[in-house]
Amino acid sequence: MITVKAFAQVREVVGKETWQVAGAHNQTVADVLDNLCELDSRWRAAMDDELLVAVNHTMRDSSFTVNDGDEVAFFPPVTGG
Amino acid sequence: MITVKAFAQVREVVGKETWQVAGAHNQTVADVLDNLCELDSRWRAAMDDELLVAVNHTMRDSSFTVNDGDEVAFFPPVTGG
Amino acid sequence: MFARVSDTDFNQQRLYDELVAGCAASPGGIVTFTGLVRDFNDNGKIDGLSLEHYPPMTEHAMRSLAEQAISRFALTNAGIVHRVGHLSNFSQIVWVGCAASHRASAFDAACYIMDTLKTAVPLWKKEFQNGTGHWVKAKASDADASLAWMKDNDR
Amino acid sequence: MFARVSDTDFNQQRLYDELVAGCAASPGGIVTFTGLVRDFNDNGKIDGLSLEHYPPMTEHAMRSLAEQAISRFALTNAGIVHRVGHLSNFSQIVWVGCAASHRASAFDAACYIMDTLKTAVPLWKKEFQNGTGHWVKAKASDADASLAWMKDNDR
Repeated sequence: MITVKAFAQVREVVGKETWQVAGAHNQTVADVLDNLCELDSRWRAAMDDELLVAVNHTMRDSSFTVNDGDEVAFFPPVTGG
Repeated sequence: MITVKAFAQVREVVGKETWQVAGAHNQTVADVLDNLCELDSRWRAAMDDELLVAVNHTMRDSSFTVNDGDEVAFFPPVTGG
Repeated sequence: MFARVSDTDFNQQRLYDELVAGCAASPGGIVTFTGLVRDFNDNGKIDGLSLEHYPPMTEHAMRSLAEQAISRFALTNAGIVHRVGHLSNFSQIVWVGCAASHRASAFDAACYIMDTLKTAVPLWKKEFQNGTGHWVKAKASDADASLAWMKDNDR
Repeated sequence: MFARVSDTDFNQQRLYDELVAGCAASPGGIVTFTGLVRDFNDNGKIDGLSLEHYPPMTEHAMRSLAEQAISRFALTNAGIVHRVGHLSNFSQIVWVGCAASHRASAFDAACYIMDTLKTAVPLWKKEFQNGTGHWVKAKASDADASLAWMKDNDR
């Protein structure tokens, strides 16, 4: 299983913070996002705005390979400071 | 009269902080320094190093005109902060 | 080095003392930056904000940032504290402290940490206006400032 | 705005609070710089220093500098405190605080004040080494940094 996290606007659009999707061989961040869209169409709406991705707490891009057990987080550009 | 002040190395070289020299018409900072050198040769030694000048608490150069009653200060480049 | 997320306010003197106490060598200069909640935005008056974050990643990213700054600018120490949760107008949001032998390094490092934090640490502000919360949009100027440090390795 | 010469130590929190209390408008960012006595110079260990100044001119020059910084960088407030007299190793020497709507202005202004103070405010350091005092020589790099601000009116 892959644990998916959603923060800020993304969390509000998809309705909750924590999701689970099945792990698969050689899948990328983009594949995980496709799976999420099939699971719940609100993820498609979340993709209307710019999404950042972190895999296991490190920023990555959508071609990064995701392994079973990883934590993948989607969130908007950050606004701290 | 013109009040002359000396600070830091300059004060140590000329031996005391406060001096008095006669005021004269149309004299410049450079003229005041010439008068000081005639008064006490230690002022010549003080001129071996770079001197900064303030007239009435504002930095000026050696061509600045000094009037009777002004306070003229000579000191080395500053090293605060 | 310290990097902390906090749900309570911080004290300037205590953070300054902690930074000095942790210095690897006698520092010549210390620069601090404190970010505060302003009482207005482009649309008018605001009534505080709330800060959401990604708990395990936030401190991890702040710690990496402090370590990068120490190595890049030869700092004797660096510290970052960022508050989360609800913050009223005028509250302190973030504190960054950098200690160095020479003042230019301390200034550059504090500037670098703030510019990078604004694009790389998972924190999000929601401002309240007339009872409604609005997510703050990331500024293009913040992205530009952060990018400039990546290109600017000679600085 | 405040600019003071002091023969006693200062407290970070109190100066920070004074700066915030005197802000003309709600500030978004505050940058402080603190200069400290290091325990060494190019010739080895030192044992403190003493700071001489030109009493009526020092505060006058510091006040002008703070006012120039407020107007040049659109600050909401600025403060400068400089100690004089004998200072032991690790003591605080100088504190500069700048408050602004935007962080870049606060950083630039604090940097400008320090660079300019190092060439334009009548203060002189004498360092003690093996029981003998040596006047500190002005650094060419300080003169260059100060000159850069005079040329750099676009910054």
